[in-house]
Amino acid sequence: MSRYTSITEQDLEAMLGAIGVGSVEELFADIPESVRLDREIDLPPGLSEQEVYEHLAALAARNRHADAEVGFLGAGMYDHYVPALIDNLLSRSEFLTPYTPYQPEISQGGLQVMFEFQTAISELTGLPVSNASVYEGPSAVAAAAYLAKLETRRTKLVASRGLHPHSRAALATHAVGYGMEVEEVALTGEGATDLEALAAAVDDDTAAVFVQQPNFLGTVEELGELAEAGRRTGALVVCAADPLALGILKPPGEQGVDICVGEGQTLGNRLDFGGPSFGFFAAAERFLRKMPGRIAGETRDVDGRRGFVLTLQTREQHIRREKATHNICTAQALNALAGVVYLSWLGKRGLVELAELMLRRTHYAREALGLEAINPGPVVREFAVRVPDLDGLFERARAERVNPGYRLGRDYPEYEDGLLVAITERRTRDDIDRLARLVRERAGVAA
Amino acid sequence: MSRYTSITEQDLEAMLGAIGVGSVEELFADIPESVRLDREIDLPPGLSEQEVYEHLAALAARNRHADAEVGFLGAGMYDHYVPALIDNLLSRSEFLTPYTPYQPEISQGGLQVMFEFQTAISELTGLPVSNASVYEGPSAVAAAAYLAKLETRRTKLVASRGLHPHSRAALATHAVGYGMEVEEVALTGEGATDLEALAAAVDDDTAAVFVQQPNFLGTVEELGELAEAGRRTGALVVCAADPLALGILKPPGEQGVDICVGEGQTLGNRLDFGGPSFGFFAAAERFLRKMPGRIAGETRDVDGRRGFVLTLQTREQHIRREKATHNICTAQALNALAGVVYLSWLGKRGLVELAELMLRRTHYAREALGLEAINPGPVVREFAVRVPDLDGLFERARAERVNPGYRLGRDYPEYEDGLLVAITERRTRDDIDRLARLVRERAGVAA
Amino acid sequence: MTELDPRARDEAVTIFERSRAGRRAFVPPVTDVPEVPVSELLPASQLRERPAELPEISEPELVRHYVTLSSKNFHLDEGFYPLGSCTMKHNPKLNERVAALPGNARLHPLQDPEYAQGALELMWRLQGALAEIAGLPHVSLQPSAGSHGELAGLLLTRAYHEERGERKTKVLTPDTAHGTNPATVTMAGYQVVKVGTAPDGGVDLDDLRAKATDDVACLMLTNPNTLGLFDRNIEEIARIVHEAGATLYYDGANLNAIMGIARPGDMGFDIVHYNLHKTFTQPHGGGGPGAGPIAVSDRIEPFLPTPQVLRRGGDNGAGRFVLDHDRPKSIGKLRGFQGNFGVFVRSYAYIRSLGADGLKDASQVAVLNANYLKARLAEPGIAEYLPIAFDRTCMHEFVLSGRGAKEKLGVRTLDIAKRMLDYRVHPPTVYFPLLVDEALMIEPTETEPRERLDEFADIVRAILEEAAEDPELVRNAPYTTPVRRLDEAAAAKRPVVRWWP
Amino acid sequence: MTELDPRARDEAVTIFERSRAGRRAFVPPVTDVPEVPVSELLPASQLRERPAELPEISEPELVRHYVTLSSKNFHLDEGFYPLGSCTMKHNPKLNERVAALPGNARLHPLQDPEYAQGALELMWRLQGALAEIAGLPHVSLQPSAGSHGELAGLLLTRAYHEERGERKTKVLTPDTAHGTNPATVTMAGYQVVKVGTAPDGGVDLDDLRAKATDDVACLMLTNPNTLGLFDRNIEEIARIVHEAGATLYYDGANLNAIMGIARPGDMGFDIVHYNLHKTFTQPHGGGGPGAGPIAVSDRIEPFLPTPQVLRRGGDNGAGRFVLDHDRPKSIGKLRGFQGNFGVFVRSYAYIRSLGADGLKDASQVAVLNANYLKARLAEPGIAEYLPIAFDRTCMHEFVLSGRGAKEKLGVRTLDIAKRMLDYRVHPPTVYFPLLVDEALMIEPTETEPRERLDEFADIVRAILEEAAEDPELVRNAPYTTPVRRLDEAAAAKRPVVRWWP
Ligand SMILES: Cc1ncc(COP(=O)(O)O)c(C=O)c1O
Ligand SMILES: Cc1ncc(COP(=O)(O)O)c(C=O)c1O
Repeated sequence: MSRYTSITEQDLEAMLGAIGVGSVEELFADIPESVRLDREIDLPPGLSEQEVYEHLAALAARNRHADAEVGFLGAGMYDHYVPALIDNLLSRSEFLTPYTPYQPEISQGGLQVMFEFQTAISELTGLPVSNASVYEGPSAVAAAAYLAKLETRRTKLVASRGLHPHSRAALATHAVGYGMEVEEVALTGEGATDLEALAAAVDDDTAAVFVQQPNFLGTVEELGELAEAGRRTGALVVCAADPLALGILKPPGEQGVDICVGEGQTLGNRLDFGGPSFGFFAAAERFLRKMPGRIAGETRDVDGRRGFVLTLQTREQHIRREKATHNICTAQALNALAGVVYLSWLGKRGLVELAELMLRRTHYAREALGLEAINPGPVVREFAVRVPDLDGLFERARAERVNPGYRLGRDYPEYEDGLLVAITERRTRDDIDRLARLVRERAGVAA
Repeated sequence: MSRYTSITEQDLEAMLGAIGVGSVEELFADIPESVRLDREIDLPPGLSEQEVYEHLAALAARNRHADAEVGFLGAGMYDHYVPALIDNLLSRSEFLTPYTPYQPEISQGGLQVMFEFQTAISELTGLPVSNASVYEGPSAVAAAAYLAKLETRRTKLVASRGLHPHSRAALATHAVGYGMEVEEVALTGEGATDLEALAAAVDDDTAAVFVQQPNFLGTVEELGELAEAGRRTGALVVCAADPLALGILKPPGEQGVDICVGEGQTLGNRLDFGGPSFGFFAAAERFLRKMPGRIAGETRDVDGRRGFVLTLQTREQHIRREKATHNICTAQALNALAGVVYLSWLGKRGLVELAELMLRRTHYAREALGLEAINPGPVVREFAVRVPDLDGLFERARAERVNPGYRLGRDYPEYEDGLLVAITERRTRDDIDRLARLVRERAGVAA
Repeated sequence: MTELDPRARDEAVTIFERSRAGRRAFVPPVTDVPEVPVSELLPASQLRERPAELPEISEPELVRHYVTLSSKNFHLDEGFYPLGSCTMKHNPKLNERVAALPGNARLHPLQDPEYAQGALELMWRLQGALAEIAGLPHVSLQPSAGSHGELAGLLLTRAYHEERGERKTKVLTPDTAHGTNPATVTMAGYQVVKVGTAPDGGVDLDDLRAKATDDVACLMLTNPNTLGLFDRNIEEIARIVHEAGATLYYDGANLNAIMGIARPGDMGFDIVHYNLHKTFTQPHGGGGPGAGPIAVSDRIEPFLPTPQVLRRGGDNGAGRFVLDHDRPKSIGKLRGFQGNFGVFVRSYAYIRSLGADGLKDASQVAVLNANYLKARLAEPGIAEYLPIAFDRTCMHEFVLSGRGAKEKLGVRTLDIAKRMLDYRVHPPTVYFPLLVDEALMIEPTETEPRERLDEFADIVRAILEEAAEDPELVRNAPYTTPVRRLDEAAAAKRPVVRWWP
Repeated sequence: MTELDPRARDEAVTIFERSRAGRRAFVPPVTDVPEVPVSELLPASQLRERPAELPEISEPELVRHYVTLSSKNFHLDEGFYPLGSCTMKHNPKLNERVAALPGNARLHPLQDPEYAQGALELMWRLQGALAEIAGLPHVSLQPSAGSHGELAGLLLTRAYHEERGERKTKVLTPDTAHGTNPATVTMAGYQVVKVGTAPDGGVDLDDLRAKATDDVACLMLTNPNTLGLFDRNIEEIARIVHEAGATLYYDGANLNAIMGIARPGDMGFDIVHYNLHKTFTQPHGGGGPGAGPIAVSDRIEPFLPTPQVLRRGGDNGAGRFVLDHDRPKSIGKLRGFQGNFGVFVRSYAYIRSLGADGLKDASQVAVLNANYLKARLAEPGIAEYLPIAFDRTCMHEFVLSGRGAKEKLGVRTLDIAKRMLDYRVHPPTVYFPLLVDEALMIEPTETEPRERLDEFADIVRAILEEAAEDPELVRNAPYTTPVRRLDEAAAAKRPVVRWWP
């Protein structure tokens, strides 16, 4: 018997008797002999808790994590401080272990959290309706494309090259299924979406236009202008946004954006080598009945008491099946909980203070590095520079446990020497000055 | 306003109004000017959560903890694996944050845990009554002396030199208050309590005799014989025991011991640089009304339902004041919870399996080291050896992050070259072989 | 009652309504760089005019708000949760501990693989274990949940056919299929064709033969199916599907029945998804996160998403683990980064905890528990009202019909479910699968002791007795929950989906 | 009610009663050494004959048992907890995080100080902060709780007098003193002499003068005292005590009122204990752990327990931290190792979080909250029944008398407290201090928002109204708790203190 099961010899005998069979094997009689596995699966035997722990601790020790270096790596996920109360709340069985709240009477905790989450996302994005989470950032972008398809019946998607490379990749992957095509819009020499090119790309068959705020290089886009150009022919305008940056940036919903999606990791979620985090999905009122995923709604019980339920379920796969607005079922409820707790922790003023701290440090850092900026305009938390000896910088930096950032080369051949540098509240001025020193210390040359 | 308080400007105004004063300062008018502090206290200003975390993480990083070395250090606290479910349960606000359960109707969780804890301790010690915890091991020994004083009105305490040095020290410290004196009984050449010396030390004024099982050197004592000698003149026999070792050792309660106390760290508690852990205190039935500390008892509510309360409170300081059987108030409830959860996790068979694993590895280790044993007789989890080049061994071992154990010299000048080596389920045969290699590799001599 | 319980009528209050201007739980770190005015750093056009209306609350009250909310949830660590198709098995606390190790939890997804060897090795080992369990050699861990895995599966199917120059437009799904199956078909650009169910609960082979035309790309199946029955004709089904040139897709939601006993790959499935949040103990979190890795056969492998985790170099510990982005035939990325790594850690810890023998034992006990509970619920006093839908040995779950209770007692499955809430057990999945009238789909899982199963049977009996005596009692349940039955129609009619100031 | 709530009469079941032979949550690691029979390794005389009857249970059910038990506790993260003298302030989650860092939680107490510099530095810094807060220069962190600190204080007093060749036999405690004070006096070998309370709630100076004879070793005082009142005559008290050659001991349970405002050392106290589990946010844990460090003046310093944490070497970061065992005049050790280090970590984190300004603010708000709640409870409709015991500006707490309610409404303080349970707030400390008839001792703490105070006042009013209308309702409360009033007399008469098979 394993430590997770409870059937004793006595139990077994009594249970087989009640079932009316002589052995557990008989219960599997329906499985044809020919497809039965005639051997043990080839995996090591089970281990004690202590041994599993030690094995996994040894593996984890071979990763250089964000506390083990001074990292300027961002590019979609960021090293933010997650307050201790989030760990505590998320470890509570009451939040950690229930299924999706199909029985609202015994799930008011989870449902109210969803409702609060939707409220917070709506506040950040400036759009009145939000769902309770989708998987993560790039697949949220792909989900927006599907809504655009359902809404417009058109087949073309126009995406700024400022959209995260993973979002563009996910869009392309999904578009094949949707029967759509993606056209990319280049960036200007200043690292912003080329407004004219975008206007030119949008045509009558364009279902949606995708931009990102700030864009992948960190540039604060002129969102209003892009949205105006985007929706000229009736396409939906989709903005992928960093929710923390929205603390000080004008909400997409106030600038003609129809759908705002994004990656929620920055809101109280761990780095976790890329997941799980959550994606958010907010939209204008008219899309409410075409939204993907769970939505919590407020209502009353038979005694007139306020309560929350999963609502508009006729959009969803379990009711609508092949006519559903999306196939998503399990989403990211626990991660979204972290998100709304984090936002409540920051609070109205704290979000602004945090974003302003990042903003100032980011501009300070760009100056301190003294390198040619790929995007010299306004940035909030990240910026791109050209580094003459990128390999050398990495070598020097790695030796003293500094991670200079993300190399743009793989995703942007045009920025082969490009480095994307991210700043969070965890990167102090001292950290930044240290990176600047490393930049100045060309290989073999004393600073 | 700090992040832990909630009084806004508006609140303040309204509250001062309701109180009828003009300022907060007025509320302190009763404090004479002459004893008011006329400056700020000299402490740094408050820090953000992130900054506090970083500061404490930097401090913690300067400690070499049990996962950062292969340690054979025991001598009272041991590096056992604590299962993850204990962390999870102890982090629950429901267990972590309540006060002592003075209102039983809303404290049944904590009270039932105490009752279960008492049951488990009673099972281990073979004594029918246990309290709900005392501070820790050595002060539990001192508490037993106080009970002996109340019971016998005698003034002499006889303590084996096999009792933990900290227990002997605490006994001496407390004895001054009790108006008692401590006489020490030597160990034999084999590291066990000298039975004859003990018998000789016990006289008509002896209130209690203290032995430890296994003793500080790890020796399994002949407890029955010691108890018999100890109680000859009516003294109480007190045994300090390692509760894990009691998994396979004959219970003190079956060998004429009146009171069994001990350090509970080994039962699911962290090392924590020495605390908090818990002490346990179990005794024969006749001492029930003289026990120190909280005791949970079973009863019924007005509807006839089973429930638990703090019982026999007339022993305690809050009722009995200067006539109380002890002054203890806040004890170690959360640590005792870890203890009973740990014992339930191990279970009836698991405790035996774990103790047997330690037993076998301990004997294996003593042989593998190939050194002269100070206590060559039976041991369970720890043993003492003489190391010809103790300094050299420490130097070699430290360099490869091995901690060979506890040096006996400070507490036992007679074992100046003595090393106390502890084995737990976390020290594998490989670890032991490694220590043996280090022992063989005399400084400068290749193995 | 209200008199005795003065808090019984307390209303829910959102965190936003608890806000009071000026309070805070967060204090920012010191600003150590010049305090340049924001207006100098950001263009006026992109400056937020009013701060977002987030709550202002101190830490103590923030904690209380969410702790108190949490206690309104029923959860797995509280009691029995036989929610069919969801595999609500115990979530070991060990898994949370290892997932939280800084080397895992604080590892950036774009860390140079050279400095993430532990993480990549864990993924590689998990891939290997999953491949062995399903009997299909190639695994991608990337999909975020089961339905994401389904989508991946159909995109792979499309890529496979396209490479062969075949154009297929339809996907077959049984009428017992889970809703995500048909929903995915549409999203993947195919047309759904339903296949019927035979009297024994398996796929109707004649119907399948008729519909397996050569414009069919795939048959999506779960086996055991959503009735909890193993399809005895699985080999024949595979033959038919493959003859039509279609792929056979395995919805792994029910894999918990057959680990170490039979393998989808050996049955002829081409593509499998796993629900790590079901079979492999990732906690459900109230609706995620999960992970839906997929395993495929050799012919599908070239199309797997990027990146793939590979080992380069010798077996003898000298190997290095790499992320392979260079996959020319790949369908590309389904999402960002490498998937839900935190979930992988938990599931890998679970697989290593159980091992080969433990996994098989888990499936055996899951099936034993289900059949035992089925037997208990087939006793007189219950079976008249809640007959088993398909009376065969079940696998890890089974489906009852509430038809009898509806007709004889005037209480519907929904009422019975709601009354269970008062007994502090979670109701089964209800009204699914669709082809069973008033369905109750019951999956006890292997981690329940016999006492819990007996207790559940007793509860069902007690509720039916209550219904016989006083159907209104059951029809108006629950009574003891934080709220009672909620008006879902009103919620959908005039949706209130956020709080407004 | 029972009909609607079928679980209402469920009985408590202990973990032992859940045991079933053969189940297990623990699996041992592999035995990698020879499996020598136990009988060859241990003497027959010391071999256990039967295994201890510990529960046999699987992990899932073990978790459920304790999670379910936990939910029967009222706790600080659930609601208002104005338990007088206990300082139930918010317990920051940050403190738990830093205490759990492996460098703290997994550090062996006998680790060579060279490899424990971080821990020793933390202790040293905490000592410094506590010294500054109390205004006394020397700190020992060793005592395990307040009462342990008291004992240390009296043993220090004895050592001090003995060294001077003075024999003292008595210790004075006010009649308002907490029970641990007199209990400690006896344990420390002194005789208790009670000092009366003046009409203003402070120490009766005449009585003190009369009793401060030269066989008095010490006066133990808390200031503000247990009535929540600051003793305005503290300087005179100190003078009288010191003139008698006695020490003045400060019971620090009420330190939360005066941090950064006034310091015991400056008032003339010689020895102070702190309750880190009150003032400095160590969670109470349902009855511990705590820690009761002490601070002393120069003349007491030589006698402090061993070991002391000292810094050797320069201020400029070059210093090393050591454990000093070499203290010839020391009273010795009070307990094992260095004290409750895990508690020190939490309290140090708290002190650094608040800083000088924050600590002062905490005390100010604690006093503000108390006076505000006192004012709210002095309103008509309440004050007639629950008059304030000593009508002065209070400090961080205050004491009401339930005399009015008993006489006019026929409900006792106990009844009011029990009815509060139905309102989901924790009752105040009741029947203490002893000199107030039917006392209710109320300490809101600084971490409560005004709404909670108002709500509590409303609850008190509502209960008094209920009592006026139907005293039986209040006398039979509570109704909504996991159990109702328990028979404590029966429990004490025929004690059942463990479960028997
Ligand atoms: C049979 C079946 N298929 C697919 C799914 C979808 O899985 P997921 O929720 O992980 O997307 C479920 C989930 O309930 C299921 O039960
Ligand atoms: C005034 C007073 N003194 C002393 C104590 C004893 O402190 P501890 O419980 O830490 O031993 C208390 C605890 O309630 C108290 O309130």
